Amino acid sequence: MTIAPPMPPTDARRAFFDARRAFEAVNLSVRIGSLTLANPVMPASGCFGPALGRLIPVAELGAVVTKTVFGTPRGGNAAHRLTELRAGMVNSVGIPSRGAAGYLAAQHPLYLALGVPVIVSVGGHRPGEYAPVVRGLRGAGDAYELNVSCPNLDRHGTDIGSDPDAIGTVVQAVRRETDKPLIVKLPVLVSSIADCAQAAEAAGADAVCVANSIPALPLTADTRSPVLGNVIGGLSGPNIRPVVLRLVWLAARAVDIPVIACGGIETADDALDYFSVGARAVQVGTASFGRPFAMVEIIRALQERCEGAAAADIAELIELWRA
Amino acid sequence: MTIAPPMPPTDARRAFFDARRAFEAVNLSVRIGSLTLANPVMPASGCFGPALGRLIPVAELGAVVTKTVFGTPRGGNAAHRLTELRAGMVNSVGIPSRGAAGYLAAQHPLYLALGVPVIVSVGGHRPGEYAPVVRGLRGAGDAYELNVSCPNLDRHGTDIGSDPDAIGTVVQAVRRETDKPLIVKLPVLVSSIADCAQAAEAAGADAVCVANSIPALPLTADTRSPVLGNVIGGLSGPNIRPVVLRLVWLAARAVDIPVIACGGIETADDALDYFSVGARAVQVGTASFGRPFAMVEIIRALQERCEGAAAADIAELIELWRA
Amino acid sequence: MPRPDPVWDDAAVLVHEVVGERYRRLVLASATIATTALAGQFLMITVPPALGERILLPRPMAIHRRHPEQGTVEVIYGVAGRGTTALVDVGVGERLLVTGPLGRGFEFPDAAGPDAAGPRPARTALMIGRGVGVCAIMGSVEDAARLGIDATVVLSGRSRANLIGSADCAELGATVIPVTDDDGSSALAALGERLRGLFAGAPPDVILVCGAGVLARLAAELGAEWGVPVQVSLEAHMACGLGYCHGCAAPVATDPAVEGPLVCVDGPVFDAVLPAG
Amino acid sequence: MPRPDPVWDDAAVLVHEVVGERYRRLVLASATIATTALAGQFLMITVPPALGERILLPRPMAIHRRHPEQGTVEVIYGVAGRGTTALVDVGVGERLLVTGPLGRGFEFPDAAGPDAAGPRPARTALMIGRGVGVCAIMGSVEDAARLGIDATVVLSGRSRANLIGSADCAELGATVIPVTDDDGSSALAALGERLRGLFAGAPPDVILVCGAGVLARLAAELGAEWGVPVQVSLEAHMACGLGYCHGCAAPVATDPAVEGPLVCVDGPVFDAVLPAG
Ligand SMILES: Cc1cc2nc3c(=O)[nH]c(=O)nc-3n(C[C@H](O)[C@H](O)[C@H](O)COP(=O)(O)OP(=O)(O)OC[C@H]3O[C@@H](n4cnc5c(N)ncnc54)[C@H](O)[C@@H]3O)c2cc1C
Ligand SMILES: Cc1cc2nc3c(=O)[nH]c(=O)nc-3n(C[C@H](O)[C@H](O)[C@H](O)COP(=O)(O)OP(=O)(O)OC[C@H]3O[C@@H](n4cnc5c(N)ncnc54)[C@H](O)[C@@H]3O)c2cc1C
Ligand SMILES: Cc1cc2nc3c(=O)[nH]c(=O)nc-3n(C[C@H](O)[C@H](O)[C@H](O)COP(=O)(O)O)c2cc1C
Ligand SMILES: Cc1cc2nc3c(=O)[nH]c(=O)nc-3n(C[C@H](O)[C@H](O)[C@H](O)COP(=O)(O)O)c2cc1C
Ligand code: FES
Ligand code: FES
Repeated sequence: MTIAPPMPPTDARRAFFDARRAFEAVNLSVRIGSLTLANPVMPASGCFGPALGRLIPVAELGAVVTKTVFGTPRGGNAAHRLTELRAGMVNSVGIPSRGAAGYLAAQHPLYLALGVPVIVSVGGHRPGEYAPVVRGLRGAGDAYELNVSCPNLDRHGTDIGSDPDAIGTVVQAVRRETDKPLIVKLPVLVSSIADCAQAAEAAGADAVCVANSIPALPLTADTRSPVLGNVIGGLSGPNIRPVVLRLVWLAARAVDIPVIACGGIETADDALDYFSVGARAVQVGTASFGRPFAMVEIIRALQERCEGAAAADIAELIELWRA
Repeated sequence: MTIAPPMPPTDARRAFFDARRAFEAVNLSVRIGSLTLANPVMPASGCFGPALGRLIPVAELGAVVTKTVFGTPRGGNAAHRLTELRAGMVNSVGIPSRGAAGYLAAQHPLYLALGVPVIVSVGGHRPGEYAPVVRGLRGAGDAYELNVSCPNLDRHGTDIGSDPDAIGTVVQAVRRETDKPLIVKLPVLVSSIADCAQAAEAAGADAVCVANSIPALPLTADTRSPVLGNVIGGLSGPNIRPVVLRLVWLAARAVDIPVIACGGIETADDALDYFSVGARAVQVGTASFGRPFAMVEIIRALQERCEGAAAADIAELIELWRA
Repeated sequence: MPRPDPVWDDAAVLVHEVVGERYRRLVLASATIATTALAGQFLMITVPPALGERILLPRPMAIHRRHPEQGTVEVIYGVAGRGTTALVDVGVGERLLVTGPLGRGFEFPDAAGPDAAGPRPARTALMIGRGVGVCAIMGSVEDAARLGIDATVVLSGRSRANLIGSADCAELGATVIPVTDDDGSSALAALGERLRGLFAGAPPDVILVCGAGVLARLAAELGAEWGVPVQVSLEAHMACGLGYCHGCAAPVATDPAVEGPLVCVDGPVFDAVLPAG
Repeated sequence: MPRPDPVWDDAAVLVHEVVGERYRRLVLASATIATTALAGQFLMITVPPALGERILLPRPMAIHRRHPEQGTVEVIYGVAGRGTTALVDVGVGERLLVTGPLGRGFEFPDAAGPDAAGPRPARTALMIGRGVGVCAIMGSVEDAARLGIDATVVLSGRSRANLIGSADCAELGATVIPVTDDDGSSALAALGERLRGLFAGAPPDVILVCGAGVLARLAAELGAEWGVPVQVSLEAHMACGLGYCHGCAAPVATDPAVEGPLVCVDGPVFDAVLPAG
């Protein structure tokens, strides 16, 4: 009952695919521990899937990041799982997961086929839950991002990532499982982002990602009941950028390992804001929903900006403004 | 050289002053420790001054809150001290203060003349600095709001209010100076708002105010240099509301003392959102700049809502929705 | 049936007009989507950032009509919240970023030949739509016309002025049963009676429904009575539309360790069966 | 001079038009403000929340002209950032929330009679404005006309088409010295030379200046050479306009324990004196 044979992509999308060009004089590569990425732009965990490869040239990305994988299967939260407020989008997906084994069987092959480094996001609800997940991944993935912005069931009501000691415990345990680069993804609501980043560094992390979404409580306008099945969700999108920008600035001053910025990035300008306060790579989340090609646009624009300013890399571009 | 004699207020403002009416069947009063306020609406610290009495009927407010008073005179931060982003307004006034003595001499008489309870906001940069300010105020004021969202110079880079122990120290010390109601105003960026609120309650506070503005870093679009003289400022306004709403919800579940909500309130609906998650009073900050009469409008609208629903008070109004 | 690959396109807005009292109609130029979309599939429409209100999430919208010869698709939407309110400001001649076609659409039991156990190939179909839910089924009305399937379409709405799809059905030669709240004809019991009478002895081969939970329930009951398959199109809040954000899991009671089906890729069209008991 | 009490008003927008290449002119109906405002005072204009972009802070704007007989004031603004871009969408007939008149304005040394130590009463005045800074001084040009003070007004801008205030000065009988960037006449050295020549032997009794730091500096130098008082109107980011938010402290180097003057209540007009040394 197909109505007509599939047509070639329409002009807008095809033109975008065709627009890739080489920038010989520009080097956007970045090192995360032993891993070198061709450029510093990657998706934020939970905001990417191999399905996007049908819409954009994923091979242009610096890396891809998986949705957070937990050790055992989880169904995720009740509906609604997301909504949009003037302040931004709010999600409470609750991280459904098929567990490490399910990820390996059903999803990792799709990620591998994309042809760029795969960073597997790993979650847990107790500090002791992370290392077993990494073990269960049996070496799959080029790096691991430890999502510690999860409520710590051992310490009711606080996130693992808001407690420097718990961060240290998690990183040390995972370090014993793997030599691959470890990125610790920190929450926003912490008493001291510098303490948290330093705890990650001291325990052997190769980078920190700053930051996850900001916990929020959206209510319906009429009955003032919670919009989300889980009551609480994470606020993301451009309005959190000024808050995360400060956290990235503080983290970058506190540690020597790279800081990967994540929060409200929509354009190359937004990415450059983060680079200018010390970030070495960026993740794009919410922006990809409305504009699936946002990451690729950002990479191309960064290359063009460098080329236009005759800067060899982003650090030089930033120095040129400062001069 | 006056061009013409002053004229009576124009219609818009006069009509607003004249519009006050009594709501016999509605009781909006609220108790904060030993103090009873006629209604639960007051300004946020730093977003009010006696000068507003020339523009709005201040006597209709539940209370007024002063700008934070420090022990010794402070000049405040360098310009720019405020800006506006899409995410909200950002201020880094830096709390200029003439000290307790200067406040008593120059400002307290103007506050007293307003005819509503005066809550004096008190600040410090070390836990030990609060009690001396309260002592220096020599009993002036009907209650004290302890602004603990200040960097703790004893513990570099973290706010006093993000450390439950420091909160306890501050409240206990101030409690020894005065029997008047004490409100502890908490920061947003804390690992556990419940722990902070409980620390305040346990140490003898009569209420907590949730919350202060969210630290942020605004950059200029062109050169990516900090807009604010102080680099960091506090983000306020409607976009922080969903984040603060969650904090108020958590705090109200954690303590028995009243929670005063503060964050992005512009309308009676916004206030009712906070009441519905457990707040017992509200403070209005940023909204007063654009609409000086916002607080008075909110009070009148709350009265009308209760009257319209034949509810004796706000608690009953909320029960009616839930039914 | 193999699903077409989704694309994104900067689709020119050819028509943007008020329909009835509460809706707007968009005609969008996108040759690929118009040519490949299956009945019941949907688009994600990004509200342009240039408009005053910044809308971050694209809005899922059913493809109401496909005009492959013109290379256009039609969408009809109701002005509900911030997203659709902002959409109103898009002018004719501007471009909208759309991604599609997406999801599993409606499928008639195969007319080419049944397998022994399956339902009989569709020769007649009952379609039920309410409000903008009518848009989800209109593609199937188009397919029915093309395939020579006899289509009876219940169009439900608040009032005559607010019924979507009458002209489309007339054009496509479908039998329309308009029911409205203002004269009581849309009431569930009345509608059930009427349909049972209408199809007494000769039930339709399939029922397709979209637009209100109670209508889906009625359709499932009729399907059980008549022994015919029922397909229902569901809604869920969505972010990606492609199955990776996990925002749209259907609110079906399940094992806490197992996620409900994703409305964007496992649906929006699902087989409707009455819960046992 | 006693300052008028500020009021707020829902001022009807009577005119909202493009001026030159880069500016817009607003005529607002507010009888109280029109009647009470002093030269050099300003308004806080709230950008209506109904417009797409939510603008939280009101924007300070000089009162360019006062028309007490019509009960109107004029404002001229440049479209700069989010606030003024949103303001463009306000239509004639809509209302703008304005608060004013605010701040300390320009004051001519008292024409009624000097005190022994003070400056001589003003009979002649030099006013210098650049860009929208012209608006801050236009009230003083009005006052000069009324008080019979001989006013020479330097209007500075990028080009002839972008000069504000020529027509106003003509109407008010002031002598205009237009200087622009495109012909080099606005260059600081050239302008200084010209003014020194023009006022050789007969310096003005007072200099009023607004619009660029370098012009204020030139005015202060001329004032020091001529021994006449200089007043300068400053800008600062503002929230309240009433002196309570402490957002607008002037960036003057001071003792860290002492706050600089607040531009909204201690200014925007300040006496300009050259820093010693
Ligand atoms: C598969 C599918 C097809 C649809 N087809 C149509 C159509 O043809 N015509 C039409 O008018 N509407 C359709 N909708 C619903 C449409 O997406 C929502 O009406 C619209 O998103 C809500 O309006 P808003 O954006 O103005 O609301 P807002 O208040 O701005 O929405 C806030 C958030 O809630 C989500 N949301 C709110 N209501 C709905 C809803 N009913 N369904 C899904 N998400 C919602 C929004 O997407 C957004 O994330 C469809 C929904 C789905 C899932
Ligand atoms: C006393 C006074 C009188 C003024 N009179 C005029 C006038 O007559 N015509 C006119 O066009 N402009 C005038 N301005 C400047 C006007 O307020 C700013 O141009 C305007 O606020 C900035 O434009 P925006 O809001 O579009 O910028 P945005 O980028 O939206 O501003 C961001 C923030 O910075 C502040 N800001 C940015 N630039 C300035 C500035 N130059 N001065 C003060 N705050 C600023 C804004 O108020 C806002 O808080 C005056 C300023 C002051 C202090
Ligand atoms: C729908 C959705 C799902 C998300 N899932 C995850 C997740 O599984 N793990 C994680 O670490 N972060 C998750 N996040 C947070 C994002 O990775 C990112 O930190 C956050 O959205 C802020 O970036 P943004 O403003 O660019 O979206 C999710 C965000 C969204 C919007
Ligand atoms: C200009 C300005 C000055 C402020 N000064 C203080 C202050 O002195 N003490 C304090 O506790 N909070 C201060 N705040 C924070 C407010 O009291 C309030 O907590 C915050 O603005 C959030 O509320 P809002 O969103 O309603 O503005 C200030 C806020 C602003 C905008
Ligand atoms: S909308 Fe993202 S998974 Fe369905
Ligand atoms: S603008 Fe608020 S003190 Fe000047």
